[in-house]
Amino acid sequence: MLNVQKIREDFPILNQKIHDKPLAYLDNGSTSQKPKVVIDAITNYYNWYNSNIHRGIHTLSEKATEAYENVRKIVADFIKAPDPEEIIFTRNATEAVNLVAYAWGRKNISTGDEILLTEMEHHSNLIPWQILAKEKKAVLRFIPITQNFTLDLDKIEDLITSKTKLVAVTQMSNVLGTINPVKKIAGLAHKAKALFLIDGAQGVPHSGIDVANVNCDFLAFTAHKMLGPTGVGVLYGKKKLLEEMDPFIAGGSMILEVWQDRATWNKVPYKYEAGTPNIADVIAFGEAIKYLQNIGMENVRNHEKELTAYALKKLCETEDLTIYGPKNPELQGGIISFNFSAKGGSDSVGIDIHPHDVGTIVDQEGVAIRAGHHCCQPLMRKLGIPGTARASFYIYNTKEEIDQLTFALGKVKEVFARL
Amino acid sequence: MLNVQKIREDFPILNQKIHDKPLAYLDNGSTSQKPKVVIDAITNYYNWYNSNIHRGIHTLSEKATEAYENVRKIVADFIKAPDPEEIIFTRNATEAVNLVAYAWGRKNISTGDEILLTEMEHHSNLIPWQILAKEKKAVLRFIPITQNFTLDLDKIEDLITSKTKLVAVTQMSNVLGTINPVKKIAGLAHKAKALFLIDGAQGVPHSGIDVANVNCDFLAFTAHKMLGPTGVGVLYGKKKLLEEMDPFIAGGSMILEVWQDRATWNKVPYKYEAGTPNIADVIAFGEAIKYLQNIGMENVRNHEKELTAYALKKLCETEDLTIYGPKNPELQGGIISFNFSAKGGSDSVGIDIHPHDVGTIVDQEGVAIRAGHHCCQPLMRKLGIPGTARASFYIYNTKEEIDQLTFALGKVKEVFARL
Amino acid sequence: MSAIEDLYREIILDHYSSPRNRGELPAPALKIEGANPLCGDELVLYIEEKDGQIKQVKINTKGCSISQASASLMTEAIVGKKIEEIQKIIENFKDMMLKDGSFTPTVDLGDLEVLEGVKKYPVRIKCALLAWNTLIEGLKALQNHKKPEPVVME
Amino acid sequence: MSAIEDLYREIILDHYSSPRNRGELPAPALKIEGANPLCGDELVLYIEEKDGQIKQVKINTKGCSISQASASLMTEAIVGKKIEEIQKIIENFKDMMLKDGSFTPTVDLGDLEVLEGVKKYPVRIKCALLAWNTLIEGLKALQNHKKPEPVVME
Ligand SMILES: Cc1ncc(COP(=O)(O)O)c(C=O)c1O
Ligand SMILES: Cc1ncc(COP(=O)(O)O)c(C=O)c1O
Repeated sequence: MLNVQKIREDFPILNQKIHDKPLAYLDNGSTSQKPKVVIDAITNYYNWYNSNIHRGIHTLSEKATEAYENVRKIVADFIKAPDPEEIIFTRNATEAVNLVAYAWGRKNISTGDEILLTEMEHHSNLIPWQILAKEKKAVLRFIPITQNFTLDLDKIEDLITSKTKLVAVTQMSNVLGTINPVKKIAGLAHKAKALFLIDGAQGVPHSGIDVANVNCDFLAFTAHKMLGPTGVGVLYGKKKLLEEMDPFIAGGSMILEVWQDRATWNKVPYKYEAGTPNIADVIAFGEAIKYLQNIGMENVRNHEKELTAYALKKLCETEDLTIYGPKNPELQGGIISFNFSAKGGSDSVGIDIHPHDVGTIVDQEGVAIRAGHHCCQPLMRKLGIPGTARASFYIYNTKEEIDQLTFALGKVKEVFARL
Repeated sequence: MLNVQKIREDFPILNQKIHDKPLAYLDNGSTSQKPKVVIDAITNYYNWYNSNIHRGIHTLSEKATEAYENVRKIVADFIKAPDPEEIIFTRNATEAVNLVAYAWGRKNISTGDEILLTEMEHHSNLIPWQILAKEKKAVLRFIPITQNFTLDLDKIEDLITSKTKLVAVTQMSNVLGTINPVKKIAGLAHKAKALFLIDGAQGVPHSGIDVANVNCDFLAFTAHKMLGPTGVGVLYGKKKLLEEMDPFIAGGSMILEVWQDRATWNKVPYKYEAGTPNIADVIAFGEAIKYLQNIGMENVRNHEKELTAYALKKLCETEDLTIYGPKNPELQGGIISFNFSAKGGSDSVGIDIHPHDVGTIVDQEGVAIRAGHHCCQPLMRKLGIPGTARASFYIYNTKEEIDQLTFALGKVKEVFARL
Repeated sequence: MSAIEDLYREIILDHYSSPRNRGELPAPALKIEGANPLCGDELVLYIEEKDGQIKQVKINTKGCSISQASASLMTEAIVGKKIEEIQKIIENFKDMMLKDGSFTPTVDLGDLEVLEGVKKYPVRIKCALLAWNTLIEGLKALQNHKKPEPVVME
Repeated sequence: MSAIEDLYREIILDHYSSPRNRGELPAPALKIEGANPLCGDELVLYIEEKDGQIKQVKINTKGCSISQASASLMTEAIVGKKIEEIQKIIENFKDMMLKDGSFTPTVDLGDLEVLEGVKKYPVRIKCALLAWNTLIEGLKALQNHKKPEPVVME
């Protein structure tokens, strides 16, 4: 198991008070905190070898280029990508999905084609496909969720047809915590000759992934949710696909030869990395991955399972609380969404205490959770609620912090009990 | 004048040896170094209030949101934009230009329309327009350069016609150092009812800009060339234009209401900032601008004028050296491109010592310059050379460093004198 | 009083649990929608005006306690009042919610003053403002004799 | 010897200033182009083969001293040799330039060994490799009796 106390020493931010209470940071689904090694990597870069890459032939530039390119190898190793050149650095997961929607989608999707998503997709894995579908007169379909908040696998086979060109599914729901059977869906997609994209923004940080084994065609994820800095995302794509696609963002570094009226493209991955990349943060992201590898992704997952089991038990004991999710640590990551009801509240929103009220009150108790639609408005509509309160865990969280959450939820009830 | 010695204390990286020689960092055209306040802003963010923005209602999220949004005001103030909501954060200048090419261009450019560029544009302000022109069957035209390496203003009036929909010009050439009369060109563009975009990647860091006075419609620039971190660019656009344009990258945060099949867009600037932005680096960029404002952009420009005058004198004294640029500190920023010839070399490339050989040898003397085509291949083709060696200055550079450069150039001659 | 009690005053909770003037009005009363999509708050406001006076107000709201209570308190504050008076109340209310520093009203805001506690929670201010921004647009529409556009806050 | 003199050995400068086997060969000799567009290095290589032996080689190059010297040295190293021998030279040369650690050739590389100094300048290695990568593709084209594609290095 993890030595959480030791891990916490690496995260200076956790050791602070919010409204005079110790901070319980349970908003890891939004973004994770960063260990010292990651922050130091940034400082170290700027203090010793900051320079533009791929361009200079002086010493600093060589060092920076080597460090930056080395992270491609680290990332490839982490997700078991066969070739570091299959790793493209973007700003975030959102841009990675957009890259596919523009560079692959504009070329390969046409009238009547279908793109299959799920009812639990984050806006970042939905809106790019809406825009593409609208432009190309293609159709979006959605794998529904069951009563149990898991994907309705029985429906998938009917929904994937010969018209389906792409299946794009989140590895783990950022609202429900549900972990989806991506390998199985990959098989179904490929049987229908559709490509398979995984939104790994939540899944990769908490369970890792083996893209070779899952056999996905694209994987999008984001550094800031996995101990890395803001401003770095990753698109993994199979080499052959990346080679066939058109460029997306164009400019310096992504070209080979340029004339006034035309240009030829650099090889993958440079073809997709126009302009000066986020060098410092990519380098720091390498440290984040090494930190996770040192801990071991299995240990990360096990720690979160334990926290999730504990939190589910505690929250189920709390009166008047509805949990949206499988309520089973085997089927869900460290994310728990819930709504809170209390006697006498207005029921016009389908719940009794609005998640924003919950969020504001628990913050007064030092507990950081997120409240709202979590960029999943269609899912909220399906569930008939305006939003949820969401607690989400990572390697540095403790059972005591979950106790602090349930204590704070008691305060919420107290406030509204005055009704 | 600047107190350069004091400024240098703020840049720890400058105080190091390269190949046992003191580093003379003269590659500021590629990227600038960062003062301690900028690096500290990043560390401080991650150590105290790292959190996702616009989404949480807990304390850390509020702090992060406020700090991030405050930089919009700082940037607006710096470039004299009337409204902070006209400031969009991108990854770099390249992405900012692409944003316009996609979101404005796809909607407003059609068959036969013309886009007017210059012969000295960086690939980042060329390739996006090539791709757009190809897609829309539009035509690119180019303002030529004179013998004096300045824009041939006499030709502009013929080149701007009723077909011209956009004029896109660099504020300062990253090869020649030439400072272009953007205000004048803005007037000519607007007279023809064309929009005017400025690539301020080089100009803004060294002379600042007043967008209200210049009256440009769009301005793209990049933080890493102006003391800021990598991973942040800016697109300024006039509010009305930004409101009319379609979104570019789509996903979380840029929406208002989302259904499975459609969505409505958030207001400007959020409409163009999908997904988690580069929060830490945007905040640090605010410190970079404040640092520049403290110095005063006029002082920055004057210091560079002095260095440029000195360097031009020294380089002109150096035998066999060709300088590509106005050779006049009033007309050029702190960028000097040159090629070096020596007896006996092969003349098959039109020059005698290849810039890469120059770069490698001066690096051994601790001098960091850039050698190559500087992402301006069409300009190189026009000049009939494969590339140049380029020295470029910033606030922390000294005349001694220029002496170090000329000394190192002596070494280049020595090496090749053995021919 | 703890900060949180200052926000969730009893009067706010009371308006949240028993909202006043809930319901609809038939045409020709003005009907206008407002939404805060990022929060999920929504409302429909009905105003019946005669001779520059607001005769009746009804509102249907969905959302957090602050947005609902603010809407309910607003209906009480404006019903029966002349539009000029209402404009002053709106002005004062917005100043109270948005201006830095301490605030002295130029009209009697009555129970509305309990909403000042929201000021300490910047992200919640727009919850309190939704009904008011909708009202502002509604009054404009009345003045211009136009069909009002829905109000969408970011 | 200083590091820079180790890179710019006299023999390299000599081949740079007086490139060997410069020129063209008429058809049916094989013609293949190579480029390193990011550096601006370009070359055209001509090979005349008969019975598995390289009879003549000519090359026209543009670029830095390292790329030009490497091309010139290469022509000297392969002219008159059997293709199998050349394959061994290529293998050894690439090992010398790309493998970490110290290197012991399995064939006599002759003057080519002066290019080992480039190894300390990672960004310059591709300058030294351009001619060789072009040669590799040229030999493949000869073997497969195909028209060769230009070689473009990144
Ligand atoms: C004139 C000019 N435009 C655009 C750019 C592109 O900037 P970035 O690489 O930050 O996108 C640069 C710098 O490389 C430049 O010098
Ligand atoms: C499932 C999922 N997909 C995509 C994203 C988008 O990630 P980013 O904001 O880093 O682009 C998120 C996080 O917000 C997410 O939870």
